[in-house]
Amino acid sequence: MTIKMEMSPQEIKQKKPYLEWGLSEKEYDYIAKKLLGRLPNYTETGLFAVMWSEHCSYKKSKAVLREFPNKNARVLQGPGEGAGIIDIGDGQGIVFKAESHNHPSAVEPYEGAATGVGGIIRDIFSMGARPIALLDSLHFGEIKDSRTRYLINEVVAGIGGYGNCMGIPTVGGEITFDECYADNPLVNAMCVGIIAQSKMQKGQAKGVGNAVMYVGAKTGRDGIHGATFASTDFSDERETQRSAVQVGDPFMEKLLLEACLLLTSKHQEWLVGIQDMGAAGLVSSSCEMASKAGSGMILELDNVPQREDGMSAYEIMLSESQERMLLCVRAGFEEEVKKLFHDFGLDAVVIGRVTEKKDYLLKHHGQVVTNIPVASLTDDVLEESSREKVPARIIKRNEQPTWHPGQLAVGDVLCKMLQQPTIASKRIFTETYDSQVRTNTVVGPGSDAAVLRIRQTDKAIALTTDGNGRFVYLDPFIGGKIAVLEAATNLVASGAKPLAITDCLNFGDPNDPEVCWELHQAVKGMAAACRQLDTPVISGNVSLYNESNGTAIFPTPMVGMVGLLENVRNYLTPTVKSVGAQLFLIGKTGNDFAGTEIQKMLTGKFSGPLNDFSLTDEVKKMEKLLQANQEGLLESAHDLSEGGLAVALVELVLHNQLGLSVSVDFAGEQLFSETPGRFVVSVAPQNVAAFKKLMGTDAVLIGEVTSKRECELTYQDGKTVLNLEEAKRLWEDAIPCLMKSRD
Amino acid sequence: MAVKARIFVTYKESVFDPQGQTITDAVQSLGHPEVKKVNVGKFFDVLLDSTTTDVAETINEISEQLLVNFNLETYRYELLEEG
Amino acid sequence: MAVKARIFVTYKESVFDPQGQTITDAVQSLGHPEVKKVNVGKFFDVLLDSTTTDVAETINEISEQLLVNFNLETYRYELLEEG
Amino acid sequence: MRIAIIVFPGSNCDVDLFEALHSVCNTDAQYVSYREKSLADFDAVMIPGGFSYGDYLRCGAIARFSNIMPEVVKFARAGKPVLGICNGFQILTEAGLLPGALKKNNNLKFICKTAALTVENNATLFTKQYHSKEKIYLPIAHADGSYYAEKNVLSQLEDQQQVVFRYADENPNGSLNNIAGIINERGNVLGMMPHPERAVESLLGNVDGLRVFKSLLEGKVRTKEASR
Ligand SMILES: Nc1ncnc2c1ncn2[C@@H]1O[C@H](COP(=O)(O)OP(=O)(O)O)[C@@H](O)[C@H]1O
Ligand SMILES: [Mg+2]
Repeated sequence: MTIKMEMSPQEIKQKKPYLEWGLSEKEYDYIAKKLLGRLPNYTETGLFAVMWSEHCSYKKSKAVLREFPNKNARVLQGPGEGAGIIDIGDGQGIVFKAESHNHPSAVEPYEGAATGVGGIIRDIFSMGARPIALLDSLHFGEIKDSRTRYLINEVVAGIGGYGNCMGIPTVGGEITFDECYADNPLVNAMCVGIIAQSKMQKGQAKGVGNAVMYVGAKTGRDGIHGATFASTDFSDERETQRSAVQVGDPFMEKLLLEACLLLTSKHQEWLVGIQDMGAAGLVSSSCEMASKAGSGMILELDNVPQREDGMSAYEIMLSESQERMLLCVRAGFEEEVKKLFHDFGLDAVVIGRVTEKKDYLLKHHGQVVTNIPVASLTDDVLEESSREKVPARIIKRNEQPTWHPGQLAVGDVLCKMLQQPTIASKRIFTETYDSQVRTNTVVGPGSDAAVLRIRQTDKAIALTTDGNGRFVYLDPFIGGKIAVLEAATNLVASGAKPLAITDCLNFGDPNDPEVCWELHQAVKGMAAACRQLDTPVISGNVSLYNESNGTAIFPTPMVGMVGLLENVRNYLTPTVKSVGAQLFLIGKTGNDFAGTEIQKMLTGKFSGPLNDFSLTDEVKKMEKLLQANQEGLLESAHDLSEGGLAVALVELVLHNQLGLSVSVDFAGEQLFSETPGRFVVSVAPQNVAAFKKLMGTDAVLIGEVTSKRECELTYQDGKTVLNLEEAKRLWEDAIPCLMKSRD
Repeated sequence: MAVKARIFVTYKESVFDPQGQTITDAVQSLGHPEVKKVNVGKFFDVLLDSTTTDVAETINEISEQLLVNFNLETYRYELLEEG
Repeated sequence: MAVKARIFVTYKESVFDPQGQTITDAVQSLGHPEVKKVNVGKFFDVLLDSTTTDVAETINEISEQLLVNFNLETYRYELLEEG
Repeated sequence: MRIAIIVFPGSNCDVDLFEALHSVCNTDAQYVSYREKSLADFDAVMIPGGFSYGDYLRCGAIARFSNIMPEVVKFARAGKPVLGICNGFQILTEAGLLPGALKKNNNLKFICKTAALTVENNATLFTKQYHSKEKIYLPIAHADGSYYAEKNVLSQLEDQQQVVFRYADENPNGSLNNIAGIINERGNVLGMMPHPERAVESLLGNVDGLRVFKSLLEGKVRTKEASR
């Protein structure tokens, strides 16, 4: 990997090595002619290539992201920093962001997933916040070959390996399976932190003469061009990509976390700004810190702590070694900061200074190796307006007849449904995550949303991630609305008012106009839902080029949503509590079979148009339900998702010894319809009158909780009695059994 | 008679070994400044039955399929005498 | 010139090694019935500086103090040639 | 009672233990850094769970060489109470204050779940408030919790009622004799893999661990949470 003889600027112009690094000829020419007025040298070309990659610059997605609402009275920090911050009152804020690590995880699943978690944690504590929870949204191929099993085992182990060691509980997330993710699994991680509003930090380097300090692990040659690697389609020539693999060191990160939080909470007067070194390492963190403050910067690369010998300037700047942070420290406090980090056994070194001229100046072995305007790396990126085209499958879609399951043996179908990996118990995975450390986890994995109490207050937050590929694939706009709505219903079902979201937009190759159309439509749908719900998008991440050997994944936006419970005691779970409690279905059930689990189970694919719905109505319904809960009318609540009402009902009694007797006024097949925005709640008999009055026609009585361990289901065209112990066993054993089988 | 082989697996040179670093620090602070570096590796002792026609082939196959992660690691092996 | 030693650490005979068992099963099911057993161990490559007067003493000391847990494990070491 | 909570680099259940002692049991608990060299003024020492030194060599192997450990040993030898939870248990075995060792779980994975236990010995400083053979439920969260000791050590542990907690129903990790927690001969040093500090508040769904602390604090405490 060592490049002993670097090409001269002339050679670069002729041999165009930048094409391989993801920079186009047009961009190169623009840089040389318009931005610099000369040919960039080797190091400079490398810096441009990585900073102008989609991963760092969002040049292809920026315009689309502007559709998202990102402000309201609660937003303390929107997009543009390490993470967003939302006000929860009492001078406190919740800090959160999600990040994808799809490509690294496809290549090296354990370390890819682990370093994804490590990276998102750094984003949170770089804001000055104490990380308190992790979530992960994972999408894999069907569990039918050893490669997929290996990917699943390793990704799950990597997530647990990092989070457990850090002492940050992994409290929620999701795992779904579909063949489209076989070669390109999605690994999205979200981290949530808490902060006193007076301690909020920014990633900025301002004040001429202030020090730029490097803290944490030493720099090695790991992950050179990781950012561009994440931004290009990759095929089977993985061999050449292997240098992009980084190894996580959670112990180092734990030390870094504690040291940084000591600095940000107790010694704010020493600190001007702080940012983590994530994608594109030192170059992106340093030039972004300078750019945000409108400053210039000079760095002495010889001072950068190095793990390997003979690293070039290019390698030092582009390395993606993990567990490193960059600080801007007020001149005169360098020694204090050094001492603080040394006490944790960490390196802290002055590597540069803030300068007046807005230039980015790098020196290595006594020579100037880079001298370019800061803004040329960060602000002058050529934004690309993308051509959009409606995919053929969407145009043809409306000509297809609407698919119906037809008359079903409901009991048998339900038993099979409970064994679909996307629906079946994920306990064998979530059990490997420490979900309780920090002892705030009121509701952990396995519920609609996780609930964490906020110490020293009566409050709690609820957290969920929901990625939705199948609906977005069929109709990106409506699918985008559903993705956000689904997250909101999960929070409401937990008793929380939705506050704000983060997202990971996992899409295919943006050079494909069809992918661009999908992205744009999905974002529009998500934005519409966010506006209606008043849940601004306060942070997020875009992951494009999710395809392998030319096939794109389902366009899969992941929504990470945070909600608030004013009183933690109001939290709800799906599990019903008492015999005789009345069951209500909230929301109308339609013939929504396109994109459902039943469609996949019976036909092997997803097809057909989605039915649109009114966001205004959904929001009203959710507000009423929250009110019912605040008035203490609900014993349990569960939102309906994969598998519709049939599956949701079984889920009410998986964790107790009770049974259900239910009767609905629609056909058996509709028990599996996945009309969005529905809930099933249980209400104690004495509260039924008040509940009905409040909910009006939105709530329909469908049955009650019984003491007999079975689920009795009556529908228009039949009746089924399901043995719940048997159902539970099928649901529990499905994934362990698939994971154990051999090819 | 059976054949025994030992497969040594180590991180590639360029890959960071956080364990080795932490152990090095611990050894040094225990009063052994003469120890410059500790690296960690693992080994697999593989017992093959005597009918194995091509020992090298088996060893290479199981290493490549299962025992070694080529993203991060390399391996070599040696045949052990019968113990 | 520096000295390099490799310290091999294994579970004692009496200690069940779940990893070895799992790997043995996996190797066999991958189509290698000729593999009778796989045992797993770890090794530490220790780089000592040339001034070290008594290499054996250092090795034994750091093994006994830190690298080996005698409740479970045993060790032996060999000196490696300079690479 | 003043309780020292020893904090090593990588400890991460220190806060949970502090909150259990301080907020729930209203006890004077203090964090004590691994660098300190004195435990004077403390009445009990607790070593919390977590990943000291990343668990990079063996769990607890590096932590036991910190400055504070000779003090912990002295403290234990003086007959004063010492409790090690999870990583704390591992550190106590590495330091030789408790016999045996903790191996990787049999399924080779980290396991976080609620385990059923029986209280085998309720005549200790830490278990007085449980009934003999009482079945309780405590969270476990570890990758290396499979207790191992040589035969003669095991039989001594059994003969002298040094096994304090045993897994009931199911052995989650392969521990010999289903051991989940043991005490030293003298009866003042307890090591346990389950986390009592995670089970002290009904809000979090379990208060079975509270009596470990209450036993030690002996009725002298007022607690905010009534036991179940
Ligand atoms: N899909 C998105 N929606 C909203 N904000 C986004 C989105 N993608 C990126 N952002 C914001 O753009 C900024 C840069 O993101 P990113 O490059 O992913 O951060 P990092 O440098 O930490 O990896 C962040 O503030 C992020 O929150
Ligand atoms: Mg749900």
